[in-house]
Amino acid sequence: MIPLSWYLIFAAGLFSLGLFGVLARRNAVAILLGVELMLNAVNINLAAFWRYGNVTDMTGQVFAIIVFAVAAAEVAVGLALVISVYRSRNTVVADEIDMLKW
Amino acid sequence: MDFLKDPLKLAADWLIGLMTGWGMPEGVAAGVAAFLGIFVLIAILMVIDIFLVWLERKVVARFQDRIGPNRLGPFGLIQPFADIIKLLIKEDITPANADKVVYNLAPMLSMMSVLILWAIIPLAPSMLGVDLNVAALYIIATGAIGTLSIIMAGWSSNNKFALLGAFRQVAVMVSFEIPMVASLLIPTVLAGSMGMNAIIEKQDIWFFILSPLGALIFLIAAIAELGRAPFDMGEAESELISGYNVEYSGMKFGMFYAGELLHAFTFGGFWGILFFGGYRFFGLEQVSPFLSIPILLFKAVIGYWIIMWVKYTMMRIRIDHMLAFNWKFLTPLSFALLIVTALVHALAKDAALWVYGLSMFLSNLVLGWIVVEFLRRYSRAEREKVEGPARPAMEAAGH
Amino acid sequence: MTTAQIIFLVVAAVTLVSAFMVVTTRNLIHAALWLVATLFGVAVTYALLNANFLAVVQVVVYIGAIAILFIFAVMLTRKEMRDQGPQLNSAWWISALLAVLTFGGLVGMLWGWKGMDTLASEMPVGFDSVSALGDALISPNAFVLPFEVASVLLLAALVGAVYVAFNPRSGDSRK
Amino acid sequence: MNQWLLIAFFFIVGLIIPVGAIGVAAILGPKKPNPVKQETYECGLETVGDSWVQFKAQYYIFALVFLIFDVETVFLFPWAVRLGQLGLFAVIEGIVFIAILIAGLVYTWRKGMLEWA
Amino acid sequence: MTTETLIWLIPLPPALAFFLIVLFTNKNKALSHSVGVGAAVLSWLASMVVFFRALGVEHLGEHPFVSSVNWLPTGDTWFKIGVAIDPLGAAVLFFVSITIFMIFLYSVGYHNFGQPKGDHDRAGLPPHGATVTDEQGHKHTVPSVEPMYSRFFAFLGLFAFGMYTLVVSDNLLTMFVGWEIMGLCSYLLIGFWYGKPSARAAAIKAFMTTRIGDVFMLLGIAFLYSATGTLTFREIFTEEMLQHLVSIDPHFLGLTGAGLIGLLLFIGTVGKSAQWPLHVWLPDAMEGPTPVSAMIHAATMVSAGVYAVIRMFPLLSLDHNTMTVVAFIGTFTAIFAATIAVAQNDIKRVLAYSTISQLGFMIAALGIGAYVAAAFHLITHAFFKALLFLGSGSVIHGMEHGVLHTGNHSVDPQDMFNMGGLRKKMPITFWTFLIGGFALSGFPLLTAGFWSKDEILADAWANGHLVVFVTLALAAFMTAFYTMRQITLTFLGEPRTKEAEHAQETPWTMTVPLMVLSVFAIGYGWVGIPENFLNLQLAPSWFHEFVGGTLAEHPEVIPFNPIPLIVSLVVALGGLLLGWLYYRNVNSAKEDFFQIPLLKNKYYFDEAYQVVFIKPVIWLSEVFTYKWLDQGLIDGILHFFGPATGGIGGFIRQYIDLKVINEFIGDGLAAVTQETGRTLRPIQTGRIQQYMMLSLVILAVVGALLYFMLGAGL
Repeated sequence: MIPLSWYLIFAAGLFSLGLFGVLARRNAVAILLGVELMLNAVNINLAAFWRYGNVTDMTGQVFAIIVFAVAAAEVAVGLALVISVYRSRNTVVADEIDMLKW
Repeated sequence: MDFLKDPLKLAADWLIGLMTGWGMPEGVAAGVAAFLGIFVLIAILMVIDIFLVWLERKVVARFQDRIGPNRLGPFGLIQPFADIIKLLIKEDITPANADKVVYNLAPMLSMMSVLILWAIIPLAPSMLGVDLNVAALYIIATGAIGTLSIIMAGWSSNNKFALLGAFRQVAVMVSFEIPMVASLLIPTVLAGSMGMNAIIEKQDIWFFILSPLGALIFLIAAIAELGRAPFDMGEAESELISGYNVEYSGMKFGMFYAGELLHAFTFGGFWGILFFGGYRFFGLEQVSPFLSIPILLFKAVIGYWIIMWVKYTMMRIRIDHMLAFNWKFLTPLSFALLIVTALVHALAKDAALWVYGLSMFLSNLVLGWIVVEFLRRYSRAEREKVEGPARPAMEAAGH
Repeated sequence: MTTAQIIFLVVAAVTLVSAFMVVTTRNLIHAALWLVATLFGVAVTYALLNANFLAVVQVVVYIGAIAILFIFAVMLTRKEMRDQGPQLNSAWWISALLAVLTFGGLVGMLWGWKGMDTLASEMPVGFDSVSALGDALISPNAFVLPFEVASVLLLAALVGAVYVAFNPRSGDSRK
Repeated sequence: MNQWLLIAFFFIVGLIIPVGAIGVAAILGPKKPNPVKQETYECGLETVGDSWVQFKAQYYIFALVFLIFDVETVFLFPWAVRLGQLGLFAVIEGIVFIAILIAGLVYTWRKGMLEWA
Repeated sequence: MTTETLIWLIPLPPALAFFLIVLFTNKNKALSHSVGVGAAVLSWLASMVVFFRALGVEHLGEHPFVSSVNWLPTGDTWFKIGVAIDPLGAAVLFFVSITIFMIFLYSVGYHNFGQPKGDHDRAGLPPHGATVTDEQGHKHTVPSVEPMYSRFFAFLGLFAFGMYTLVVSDNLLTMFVGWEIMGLCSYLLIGFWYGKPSARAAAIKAFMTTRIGDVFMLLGIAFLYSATGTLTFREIFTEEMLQHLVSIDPHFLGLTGAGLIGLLLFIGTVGKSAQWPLHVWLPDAMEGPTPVSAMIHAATMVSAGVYAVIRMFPLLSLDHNTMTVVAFIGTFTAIFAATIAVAQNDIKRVLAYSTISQLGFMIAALGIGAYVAAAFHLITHAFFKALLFLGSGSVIHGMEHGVLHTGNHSVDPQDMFNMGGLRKKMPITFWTFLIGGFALSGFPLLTAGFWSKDEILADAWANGHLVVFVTLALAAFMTAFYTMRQITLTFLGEPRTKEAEHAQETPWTMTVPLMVLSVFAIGYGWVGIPENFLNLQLAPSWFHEFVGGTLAEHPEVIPFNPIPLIVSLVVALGGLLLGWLYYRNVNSAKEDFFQIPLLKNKYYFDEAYQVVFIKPVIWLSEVFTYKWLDQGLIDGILHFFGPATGGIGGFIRQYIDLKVINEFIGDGLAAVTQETGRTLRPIQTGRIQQYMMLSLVILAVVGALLYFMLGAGL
């Protein structure tokens, strides 16, 4: 059978790839992609801990669903922001969106 | 283990016995047997698909008061096979600087999304692909994959019209998915489970009787989901030269076309399962799988007939009307219906069966009447806006 | 190595590769599509974990809605369809280092954790995870509040996104 | 586990059929590509402008609303499943849940975001 | 009205008079003096009633009129004060009431009541006469009325109240209260004409010297109270109490307890009755108006001192050393004062010194145990000394008439060498003054002075105090000599100056008291004639019987001895004769042999005291405490602190506030923060990915830190 560690390591790998995507990509939308990857990694962990814990205690799955909702909300708002920035600044490159620079 | 009762089990045991004989371990043998079973099922489906092509062209002709294909074979039965052979040997042209990988992947996905639907369709009480307890959502999942294939097709063929057509089609499909999901929720509420088998078992009274409005909404949403008839924004020949599959030719186009037909047929089947009791026909299904399968297919054909009927009689609706219809009418209605059914169900589920059935039916009737009344007032307001208050004037004129 | 382990390794490999592709491909649409592939891989992992509901929801929500949203967003925010210039920003190697560091840190911590090698317990017979989930979400003494709050969250997201993206004041929403 | 294995088989078979068909067609069909043939089809006219034309914002709106309602339905399914057992209180919870989101729909409707043009 | 309540009421009228005058009637002169004199009359009547009742009581000494009341709660017992009249008290009360009444009457005339207001008289200066135009338009100056007329009577009233309380009180405390009131009044009355600087100095001098004596007296009272727990005479003079006092050993000069208390009280009397060391204030006290000098410095106040010693005689007699000290001081003062009196020119100063020497006689008598003689001499002296002083007052008043008449204010109306031949101008004054003089010098058989002085000499002789006898006889001789000198210079011979020619007799209000007092000066002597005088049993020596009763054991009568009698006769007559013979033809100070500078300047005692006491004290207060201590030390410290704190403050401001806080911390900090701000600013690049990277790095670092710090427990 598959030990829990495999899932956790797999999730960690996915998480770090997502992290790399977030930190390295120039395009704001790509950053959001990275964030999505990270959220999925978290979800895998939750499901794994549900499965390898007391299965009747559905907390893990409930958390996973809530993460779904949050991820959906996050993407919606994130992309809306990027689009509105694009429409007013005509750029999506993260480095150029530095209006908050001091 | 009478053959009539459970032919599939018999065949499977026979096969597994054969393979274990060949020295294959038990697990693997079971796996291979299952695989073969599925392959056979899909093959039968493809055959049905081909037959459907014929059926489609015949029925359309009949609607349009013409004969339809009758040259090849009796009543033109061989016509579809000729088409397929034509498609096979036709050169398929890949447009310049199209995105090769995505371009080729799109048709496969669209066909696959339809085929995997049959995994959860219960052919007989004991004979079904997979008794998944999240079957209802599975339908929507496959729908999502279908949407994705359309986008990929539209975007990869590097054609303005393909892209526009694809995205319009996606917009429509996406919008109508909400009412469909809501209407799917109603049988789940009534049956208390998402599994298809459970829904069928619960249908002592056909769900169509309990919530006719839900069935209606499901049908409309399904038609829109398929991108057919009144909602076929995708391959609106006149405006967008058949939308996303404009750049496709040959077998890839065949895949799209066949996929679409099969998809319609599948949804006809689902309509039957969800609202007309699936393979149940007053206890006939218990006799043997061989009886339940024809019942199911019969209901599926009826559903498919209605879809075709709607397709070839209704005219295409403008896209903004379509979307407005969905978001401003269908979605609120479906959720209202969901709330009403949930309420009535919660209140009356312990009552006697006929009380339960009657109350559900009446609630749907009342909701339907309200909706119709609301529509009539809305349309009169619209007409006055366009024609001005002519009509009452005429009545006043004693006409 | 049982079949499940093999399947898991294959699926994990496929998902990680597609995740890597998501992060590195130049063409954003490709990135989105690779994301779909990763999401599908994650769905399969859920299936392996017998979380039926999660698997299907993953497909429905992520692939059905979020991926499409991404593609639409990408479409909306590109003057020309083709991308120019490098997709990775200048300091990509630091982020690479950090990512590896994080991965190493996480694995290191996990390694020390004694619960690492627990095996999956047998699924109880007749246990319907969906109805159990339903109970957990709905029954008053469980997670009913997060259930309601989730709706508020979605409402907020909807109103926020609509307002931010297409408020007549901030540029022409019809463009 | 075996449920999902069957579904995996379905996926595999589902892919084999179209791939097989297209593969056979690719094998059988002639391959004589030439620039004219491969031009994008615009009812025979020369292609005008770029193929990736600027996009209408409406698509994003519909996708957005669809996403929110999709997630909502995801939440509603467990509710629907357990509705029978938990009685009136569960129904009221669901109703509140749906009402809040309908409010969102009404907001978008009033904002005029649902019009297509 | 029982006698006791009457005794309580005796001191009250003068006190009431004082308050009435001060508060209400000081504007109206006639009203004020009538109030004053009325009060004096009332007290006098009350005293007479009490006196005659006391005479009527058999053995008054055993059961005198006594009434006491609880005054101060001292723990569980009460401190009692009260009044008591025993034979001594009665006798003293008799002469005190008469003299006070006479002086009140005399003052009315002395302050020219009824005369016009002075032209430019100012309050605080003696009146300088007023110019009046009579019907013929002649302008001539007339003595003007005293501007502070009612104020004088108020003070007299207060003084009378003090004297009466002293006499009637049955305990030391109220006696001391009366004692102090009289001290105050002497200050006020001596300094009555506060305009004159000499009057002011004299008042202060009088007050300070008596004050020194009073301090010791207070010590004595305190010691007595602590030893016996009570101050009432009756309780002290019981046998066992006295033994108890004797038994106490205060380890002081080998005196017994009683002795020490007696000595301390005696020092109080020395101050009050101007005995030798503390006599300097009495001559200067003549600055005050003559009735004051008469009353205070002849009759009442100074005799109060002697009365106190007589009252405390039973306590003193217990200790031999104290008696010898008293005797020595008495005799020495007598001879000493007499020698100075001879060289004085001012008519009042001669009398002042004669008072001092006569008091010396009494103290000496007490010193040698002659209790009754001392008391007898005290009373007789009061009468004739009051007479002499009032007589000199009327002489000065007459001379002022002359000065005003001639307008030559440089002539001093009090200098005897400016007078002469006044017997024709002022016959009544001359005769009364003559009687007084003979009484003072002890003219044999006739005058009271003779009997009392002879008693003392007889006692001295009888008890074998030869040294005391001889000095007292010599003093008596000199007294007679300077008395005769005074009489001849002022009255006999021819007027030496024009003012003397114009001197006029004083009005009746002044001459009547003189006549009354002269009657007593003679009559009172016969009361004390000893029974065994010349063994003729002339009179039953009432005085001896009566006053002797106050002592527990009756003093025995001394046998008659001719020698002291003869000596006193020789001394008295010789002094008078010589005085007259020598001074008949002496017309100016230069011719007077006895103007020896030593004597004239009072043995330079004033200068000595000035140098020995006053200068050091002044130096002590002025230079030492003020200059060094106050200004030098304290101000120094403050002056040190002032600038020091200023310096410190400056330092702090300069180096700490400005440098450290403003520059280093204030600006420095600001600069640092600005610098850090500037350095940290670039971090906020606006690029979101850099933020993420930064946070991740920090997360990693902190994570690692925590991990290692908390140990591998994770």
